[in-house]
Amino acid sequence: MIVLDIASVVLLAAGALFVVSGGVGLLRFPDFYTRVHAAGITDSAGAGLILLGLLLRTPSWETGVRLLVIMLFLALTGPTASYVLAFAARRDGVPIWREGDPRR
Amino acid sequence: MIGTHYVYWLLFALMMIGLYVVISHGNLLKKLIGLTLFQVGVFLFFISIGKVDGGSAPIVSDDVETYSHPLPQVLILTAIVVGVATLAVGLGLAVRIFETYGTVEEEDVLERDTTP
Amino acid sequence: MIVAVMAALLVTMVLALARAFVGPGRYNRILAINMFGTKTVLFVAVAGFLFGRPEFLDIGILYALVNFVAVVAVLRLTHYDDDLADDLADDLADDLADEPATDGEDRA
Amino acid sequence: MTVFTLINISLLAILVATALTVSRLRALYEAAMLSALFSLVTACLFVLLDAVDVAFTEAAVGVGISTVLLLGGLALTRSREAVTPRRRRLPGAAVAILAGGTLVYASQDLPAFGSADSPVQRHPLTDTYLHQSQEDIGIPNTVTSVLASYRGLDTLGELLVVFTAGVAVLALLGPLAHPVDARRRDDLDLVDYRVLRVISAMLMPFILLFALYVLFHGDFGPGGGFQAGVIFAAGFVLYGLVFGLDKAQQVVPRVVLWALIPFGLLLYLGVGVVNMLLGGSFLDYDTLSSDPAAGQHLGILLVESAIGITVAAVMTTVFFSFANRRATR
Repeated sequence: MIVLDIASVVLLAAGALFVVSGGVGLLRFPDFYTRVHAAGITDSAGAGLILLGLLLRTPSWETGVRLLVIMLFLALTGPTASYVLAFAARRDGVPIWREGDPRR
Repeated sequence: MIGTHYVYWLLFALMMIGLYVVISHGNLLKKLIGLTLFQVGVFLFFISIGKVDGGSAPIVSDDVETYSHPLPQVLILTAIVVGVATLAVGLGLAVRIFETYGTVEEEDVLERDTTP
Repeated sequence: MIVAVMAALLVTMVLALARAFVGPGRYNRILAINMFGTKTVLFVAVAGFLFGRPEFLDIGILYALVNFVAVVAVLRLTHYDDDLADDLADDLADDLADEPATDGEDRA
Repeated sequence: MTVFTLINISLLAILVATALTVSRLRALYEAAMLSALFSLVTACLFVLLDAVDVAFTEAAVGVGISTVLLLGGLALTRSREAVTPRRRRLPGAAVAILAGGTLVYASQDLPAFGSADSPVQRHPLTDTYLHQSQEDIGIPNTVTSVLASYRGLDTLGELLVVFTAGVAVLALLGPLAHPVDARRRDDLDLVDYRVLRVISAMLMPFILLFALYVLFHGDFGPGGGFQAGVIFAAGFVLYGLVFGLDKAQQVVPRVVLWALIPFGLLLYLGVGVVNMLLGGSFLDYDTLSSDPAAGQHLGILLVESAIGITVAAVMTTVFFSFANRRATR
C-alpha cells in the first residue's frame, strides 16, 4: 500500500507542477500560438497526471471508472479544442510573434 | 460577524453588480447578461443558506452523518432551468426588436417610438 | 498532498482568469476559458477526494463535455461575425464621439 | 481558517472579479464568453456548497446552453454596446448602493453561514426529507425525491414555465413569425475542421448515453430529468454547430420536436390523472403499484422522463429557432 501512496504523491506533485507552469506560460508567453502550447500542457499532461494520481487513491472501482472516463473525455476534447483554436486563429490572420516583436 | 457572514456580503455585491448593469446599461442584450449575474447571486445565496459546516451532499449514504439541506437545492435546480428559458424569451424579444428598429440600444428605440 | 494540488489548481485558475480578462482579442480569451474549464474538471475531482465523497465525479465528465461545446460554439458563432470591420469602424466613431463625454474608464 | 473557507473565499473573489469585468466590457461577444467562465466558477461553488445536483444543472445550462443562446442572439444583433452616458450611471449606482446597503443591514439577522441550528436546519421538514424519505420513497438522492415526489406539483409548475417559454420563442422566432426569405446564406459549417468533425461524431453516442445514464441514475447520484434534458439538448447543439443545421434537422425533424414539447408535459399530467383514477390524490405515486415504494420508484421515473423530454425538446427548439433565423435572414 505504501508504494501506491508514494506513487500517487509523485504523480500528483508532477501534475500540480505541470498545471501551474502551464498557467504561468498562459500569462507570460508572447503570442496566441505559444499560449496554445502552454494551455495544452495543463490540459493533457497536468490533468492526466493528477487524475492518475487520484486513481491510485480511489476507494471503489466505480469511482475509478469515472476517473478513467474523465481522462478519456479530456484526452479527446482537449487536443481537439487546441487544434481547432489554433487553426481558426491562423485562418483569421492572428499574427505570429517573432523575436524582437512587442508582446501582445 | 465577518467570519460568519462574509459569504452573504460577497453574494450581495454580486447581485448589486447585476442590478447596476440592468438599470444603467442601455443595451438590451447587456441587460440580459446583467440579469444572469443577479440571478446567480440569488441562487448562490439560497444554496449557502442550506449549507451546514462539515455537511455533505444530501445523497444518503451509510458513512455520512450530516447533510446539507436538500430543499433550497431543489428550488434552485428548477429555477436555473426556468432562468435559461426566460433568457431565451428575452433574447427572442431583443432579436425581434433589432429586426424592427435596427438597434438594441434602449434609448434609440425610445427615440424612434416618440418621433413620428 | 491533495490540499497542495487544490492550491495549485486555484493559483492556475487565477492565472487563466487574468489572461481571460486581459485578452487581447477573442482567441486569447476563449483559450483561457477553455483552460479554466479543464481546471474546473480537476477541481471537482480533487474536491471530491478532499472532502471525502469522491463518488460525484459524474459532474467532472459533464464539465469536460460542456467545455468542448462552448469552444465549438464560440468558433462557429463568432465566425458569423462578417460585420467585424463594420464593428470596428463603429467603435472608432463611438470613441471619437464620446471620448470627451466619458472618462474612458469603462473600456476594459 | 479551514481549507474549506479558503477555497470558498478564493472562488467567491474570482466570481465577483469576473462579474465586474463582464459588467465593464463593451464587446458583447467577449462578455458572453466571460459569462461562460462565470458559470463555471458558479458550478464549482455549488459543488463546494454540497449542491451537486445544482452544480450539474448549472454546468450544463450555463455553459452548454445559455452561452450558445447568447452568442446566437448576438450574431443576430449588434455585438457592440454603446458607451453608457454618465447621466445613466448615477441612478443605477444609487439604486445598487441603496439596495445593497439594505441587504447588508438586514443580513445581520441571518443565521451564521453553515450553522447547524439555523431555522432552516431545525425545521421538522428537514428530518422528513433526509430520514423519513428513506422509508417513504427509498431512494438515496433526497434532492430527487423532494423534486419529483414531495414537491411534484411545484415541479409541474416549473415545467409549465419551460413549456410556455418554448412556445413563446417559437412564436417570436419560429417559422410562423414571419415569411421566410428565400435567400439563404452560405452556412459556415466548420467544414475545414476534419478533426473536429471526426471527434464530434465519436463523442455523440457517448453524450446521448451519458444523458440517459444521468436520467436513470438520478435516484442514486446527482442527476435527473432537468439535467438529462439539458445534456441531450447540448448534444444536439454540438451536432448542429459542427455538421450544420440542415443535417441536424434531418436527424431530429422540427415537427417531432414540436410534438415532444407538449408530450412531456402531458405525460407528467397523465401520471397525476392516473393516480387520481386509481384512488389516490394527484401525483400520489403510491397508487401505481401494490407496494408503495415500488409505486414511488415508477412514478419518479415516469415524471423525470417527462421532464427530460420537454426540457430537451424546448432547449433544442430554441437553439434551432435562433440558428435558423440567422440562416434565412
